[in-house]
Amino acid sequence: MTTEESVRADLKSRVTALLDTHDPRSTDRLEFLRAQFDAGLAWVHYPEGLGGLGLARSHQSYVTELLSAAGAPDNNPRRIGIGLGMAAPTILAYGTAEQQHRFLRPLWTGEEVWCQLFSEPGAGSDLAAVATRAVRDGDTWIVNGQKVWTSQAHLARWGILLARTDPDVPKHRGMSYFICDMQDPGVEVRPLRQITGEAEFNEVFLSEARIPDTQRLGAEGEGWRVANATLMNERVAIGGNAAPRESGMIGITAQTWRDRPEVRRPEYHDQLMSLWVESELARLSGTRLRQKLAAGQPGPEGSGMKLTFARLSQQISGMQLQLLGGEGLRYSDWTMTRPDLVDMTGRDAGYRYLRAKGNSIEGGTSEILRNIIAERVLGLEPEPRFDKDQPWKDIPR
Amino acid sequence: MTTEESVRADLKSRVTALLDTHDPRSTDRLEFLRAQFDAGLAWVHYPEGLGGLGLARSHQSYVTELLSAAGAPDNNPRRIGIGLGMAAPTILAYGTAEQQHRFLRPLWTGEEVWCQLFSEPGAGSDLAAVATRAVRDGDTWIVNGQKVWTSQAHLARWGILLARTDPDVPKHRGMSYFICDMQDPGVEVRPLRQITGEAEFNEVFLSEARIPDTQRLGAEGEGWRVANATLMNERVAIGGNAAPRESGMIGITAQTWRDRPEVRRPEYHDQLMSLWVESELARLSGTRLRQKLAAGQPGPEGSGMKLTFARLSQQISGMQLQLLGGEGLRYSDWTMTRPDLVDMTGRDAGYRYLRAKGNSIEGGTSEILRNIIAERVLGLEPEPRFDKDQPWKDIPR
Amino acid sequence: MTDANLLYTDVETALRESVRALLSDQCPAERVADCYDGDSALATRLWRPLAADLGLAGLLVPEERGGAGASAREAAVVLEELGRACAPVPFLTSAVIATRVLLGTVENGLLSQLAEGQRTAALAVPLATSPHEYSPTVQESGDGALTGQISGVAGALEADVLLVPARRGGELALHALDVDSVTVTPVVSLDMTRQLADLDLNGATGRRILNGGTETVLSQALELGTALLASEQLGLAQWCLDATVAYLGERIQFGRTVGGFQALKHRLADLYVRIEAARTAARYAAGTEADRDPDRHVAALMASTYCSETAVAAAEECVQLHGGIGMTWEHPAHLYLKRAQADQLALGSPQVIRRRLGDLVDLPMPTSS
Amino acid sequence: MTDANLLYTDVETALRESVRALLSDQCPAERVADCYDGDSALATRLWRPLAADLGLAGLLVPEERGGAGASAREAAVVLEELGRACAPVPFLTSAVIATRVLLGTVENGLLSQLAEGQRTAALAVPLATSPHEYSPTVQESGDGALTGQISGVAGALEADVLLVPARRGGELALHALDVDSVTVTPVVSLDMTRQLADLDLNGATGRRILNGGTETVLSQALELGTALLASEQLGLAQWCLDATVAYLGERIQFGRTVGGFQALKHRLADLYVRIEAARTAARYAAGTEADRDPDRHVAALMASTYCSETAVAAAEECVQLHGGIGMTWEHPAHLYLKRAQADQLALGSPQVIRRRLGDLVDLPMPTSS
Repeated sequence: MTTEESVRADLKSRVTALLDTHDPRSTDRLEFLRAQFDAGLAWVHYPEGLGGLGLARSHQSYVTELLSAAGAPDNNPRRIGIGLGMAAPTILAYGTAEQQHRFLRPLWTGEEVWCQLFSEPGAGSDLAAVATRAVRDGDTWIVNGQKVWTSQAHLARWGILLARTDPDVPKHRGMSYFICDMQDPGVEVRPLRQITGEAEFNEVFLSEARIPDTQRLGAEGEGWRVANATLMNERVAIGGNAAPRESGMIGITAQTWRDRPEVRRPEYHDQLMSLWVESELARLSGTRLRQKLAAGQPGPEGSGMKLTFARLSQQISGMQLQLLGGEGLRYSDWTMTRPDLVDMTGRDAGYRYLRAKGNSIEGGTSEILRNIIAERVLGLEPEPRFDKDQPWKDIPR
Repeated sequence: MTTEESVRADLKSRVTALLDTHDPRSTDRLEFLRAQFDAGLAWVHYPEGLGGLGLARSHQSYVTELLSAAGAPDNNPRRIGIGLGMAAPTILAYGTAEQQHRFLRPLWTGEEVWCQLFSEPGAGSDLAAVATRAVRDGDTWIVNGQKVWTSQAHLARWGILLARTDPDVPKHRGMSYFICDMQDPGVEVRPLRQITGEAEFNEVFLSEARIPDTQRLGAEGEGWRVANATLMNERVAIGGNAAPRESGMIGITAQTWRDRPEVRRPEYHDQLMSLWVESELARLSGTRLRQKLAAGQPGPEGSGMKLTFARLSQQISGMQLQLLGGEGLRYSDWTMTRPDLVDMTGRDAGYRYLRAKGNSIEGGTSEILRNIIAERVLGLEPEPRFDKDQPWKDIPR
Repeated sequence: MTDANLLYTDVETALRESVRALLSDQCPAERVADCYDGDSALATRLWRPLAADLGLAGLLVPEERGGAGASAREAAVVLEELGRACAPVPFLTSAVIATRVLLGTVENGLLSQLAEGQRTAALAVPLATSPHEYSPTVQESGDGALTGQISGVAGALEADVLLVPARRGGELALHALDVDSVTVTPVVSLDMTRQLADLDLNGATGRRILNGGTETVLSQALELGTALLASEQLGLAQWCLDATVAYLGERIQFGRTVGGFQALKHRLADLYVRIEAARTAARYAAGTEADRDPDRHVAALMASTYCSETAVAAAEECVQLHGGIGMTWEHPAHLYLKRAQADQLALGSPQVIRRRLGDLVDLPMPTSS
Repeated sequence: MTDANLLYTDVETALRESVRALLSDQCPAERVADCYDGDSALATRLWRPLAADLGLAGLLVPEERGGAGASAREAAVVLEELGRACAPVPFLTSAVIATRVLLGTVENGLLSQLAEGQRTAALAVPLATSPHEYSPTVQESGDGALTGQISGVAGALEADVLLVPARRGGELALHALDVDSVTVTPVVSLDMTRQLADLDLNGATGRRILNGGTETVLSQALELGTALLASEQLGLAQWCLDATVAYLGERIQFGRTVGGFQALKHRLADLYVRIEAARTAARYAAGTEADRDPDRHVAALMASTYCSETAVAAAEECVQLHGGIGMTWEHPAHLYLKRAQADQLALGSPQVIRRRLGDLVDLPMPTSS
């Protein structure tokens, strides 16, 4: 038996044991998820005792397959994406043992939703410009400031927070990273309505919010390094899934073309096909990226894929409006709602067009991504920096 | 009689007097041109004694009209464009009386062709980086260096030359401006073959070339200011003439579409029409610019028009190749020739495609023009400059 | 065909200033955004001072028919300002298109009421109709009753009178109907500053105001709408550029004003160049229309296609270069993006217009291959 | 349809290295430029070591028919390197297209001569022919004599044998002709590194090597050419990006390296992203072809349209961002621009290819409207 086979055999027996003691048909969802975590079958690449077995990440898909075949519940990963994708790996990398044991289990089961408190009105692309201040008061930090673009803040139990703890040193060196209790009376969450009419995000106002020092992640002043680890995980998460041809935006437009001969005009055809080809190549580039990762050749393609995704989703949704003509002048609903998740393909063409405008801003603007590619991939000279060595308090803003 | 009318009456009588004494049918071409110059009818906005009458520039067209109707020769203005457009106004603005009297008349009649010795291999967009050195030796300057992109150098009697006379001061302050004798033994002109196969331009090598100090234009160290006056005149010259609809590149492509039904494919139509509209708007924008100038509202549109012209000539010539398909794979002639003038529309599609690539480089790259628009028109922050206050000799290059 | 004055006359500049002064006072962006939440108070409040006090409603009506006797040039300048303010008023629909329709009839009474701003009208065709592709959906029965639906009509919600083209046998005629005789259903629109409505005519009757030549009058009115909508798009694009340049000149990231980053500077320079070409297009369309120049048909289509795409590009750059704040409801950028996109779909998409232009200038789309 | 390996295998990488080593040694850009002045010595000198010594001529021929039995994947890697060096050799025309034609026949003798690099062949169709739009121009008379002209054929000047499709009545057959029996007139070509020739057949006779199914064999061979030309275009684009990045990293203006100016950085970043997508396209086309995957037809067209436009864009940026030096004969950029533009016209323009792709994926161009 190869190592691979023996690992699989072992995993299979663990899954069987879990299912034997917790029949999915009769077990409460949360109880099942907790048991799965405790059996090390939540994320097998995490350490034992923290929901994993210390195996390679790639083995998880086998476990998920087996559980799914047995009708086991899942932890609704899209709903708790920030916790899974950003908070958890950061806690694993920088958290104390106490922090790991306290936070990871309810994070994974979805009992506790997480949000991310990084961006500020004055710190967007320049995230290291965060001005939210945390001042030490004995064993507690007193936090004042404003965060923005916080999805799920209104549902969240905890937030990962980047705050300035030392304004007298250069900006990258004076930040620390905290776990913020979203139920603290100093934390106020307000919906942030956006261009589509809905409020997918929030603003979070911190007024004398209190955070015990035991909820600091990483050393004082090391916040930038910890935050970068978080963001690295965010980027890895993008484009991770294989999808069939004509998934997403292009599929909608292609189907419109097929189903509705009256919208077909020769003057649209070449553009339709260009976008079709680019969409298909973007999809296949995802496959190529996964093949590279599997072959142990991690590459810088992630930034490029996000750039392309944003551009295509904007161009295709724009073209769809053109195709629809008068129908494109109608909108589904401007009422301010607070959706838990974005549904890019479920609503009308106008909604997709508007929402897609955010794709080149959220999670790193296209401009910042081009800088990254130019500097880190192509090795071109970095932007001149005037703020790097100045104390933060002296930088113009 | 209004002033305008009396000016016209006066001009008419001067033209009549010139024609009476120099019948174009029987007068030698050069003799006629010299007489026209001496009559102040060469460029009426120049001072009396220097080929003009000190009138407004706008009156010249009336003179030209009258002379042209009488069958008078012209001075082949395209052939001596650098002299007329760049050297002459600079000599007028910065030259001594002796220089003006020595150079302007043969310049205008075309007896002496001029070329421009500004660009260098290391000083393209950054023209103020010229490294050609001029060292004073008594009443003479000894010049060493290399110039490039010099059209008509092989025909020219004189060149306007920008050279560094003081390397110890910041770069913009250490240059001087000279009139260089192209027949000096230290001046070597070599054809510079370009992408089209022909050598429209030259390289000029200066090796111990000697220039008397009497041929300096403007004060020592003032070369940058003088050169800017020269370049300003170059920019004004661009886009000065009204042309009918479908002039230039788009006319060729439109005619191909009309004349040759076999090249028409629906997938090309929208692009053809977009380029047609843009070409027509570029043409009308020239009209608008002329209307603004006539109304005394000089604007910054010149840079924008050159940007647009370059882009359109490149896009249209590229589209033409697509339309022609297999025919576009053929080229007229790769033999190295030395044309006196560029003929953008006379040769084959491949030639136009290749030659048009230079339109976004020569006379200010499109990148530099965008900088100019962003900074001078939109008022956005200038590029950070690291070389401005350093002595030229200490700047990296 | 190039004699048209492509600049702004002093009269036009004075008109612009008075419109801009009124709008900057009475049409703040926060109130415009209320249109999206069903509050149309602003639209109602704005129209009277514009239409009657400034006399914009009668701009295109000759003096002998009760108007100001101005030309398309002045109307274009007004539309630049309305675009700049994203103002929710029925100037284009009533004072341009419906007025132009009535000028093709002998309806002097209604025309002068429109010109004075007493009443407001709308041509009952879908906003997306391109001037050369209109096909009527209302039938007139023997007794003059009109039946049919017209979807996505702009200006109908603000109108007192609807001008309805209806077919009877092979003939197209035009009817003026009181808006109350028609079922008008508001549409949740992509651009709520020019909200659409669906019309249902269920045996309504009005007055027949035009018989022969209705097609010609309609296509002239829609072409005029196309030509002048370009100026609205120009004004909109200019606002987007100005707002973006101003914001980037203030916004600091990485210790520098963001407007100093060269990649953004170059994009804004390109946008500036594009907007200047759009200005040429819009002025040429207005000027040739005012002069009844035979090139006005080409001019209208050029302006339509070019200004449509320029306005969308400007609004998209405006949102993108504002970053996150440009995606929010509280910043006005979204109003302009929605208006630009809706304007682009109005009166024919750029591609549809370019195809038509090809026919006009003897560069036809091949009919088959 | 997504099982194709989109990476480079170790074998492919080793092959690339040996081809690159040979080309960097024997194919310097200055010599390539000599092609434009009528000096084809380089082409002749290069082909033997590539074809015979490295065995590239037989790459696509199965071992049992005298070749190396490799697949389209390896041929694609070779083409990347040939594109990168702008090498003037008949690999695409002889070792890919003509070879693929012969693989559809029982011509083992000629095939193995080709595979060994002893002889070189060319399919006598215009280079601009797209795989689905071929129409023959040569007629076969009753006595087997061939008459007609074929213009703009690539590879004919280097060929010993011409494969000529000819019509006889309603049937298309393929003939192998000794090149000496045909009048071959060199064409001054936009891309002299793949110089064209016009062929005139005036009663020439050869051997008929295929009767039924000629259309199918031709379209398969041209489709393979399309699929693999994409890799040449990829290699060409990559050279352009690399050369530009290197130059801008050294070139100093305004006291800074030009590559530090953000507007240029962003353009190069976009170009990089585009080239990576082109790599996906080229690898997918080669991989599906190698696997006989039913998606190979779609893959070939996608790669063709995308890599064509990417190569032209890369060559254009290369010239522009080199500034003046990029416009000179002494810098190699012009070789790549001409090759990229000619490659784009070869085997169908991007628009023609996209239209065909629409048919394949059920997104048809409307036939009339």
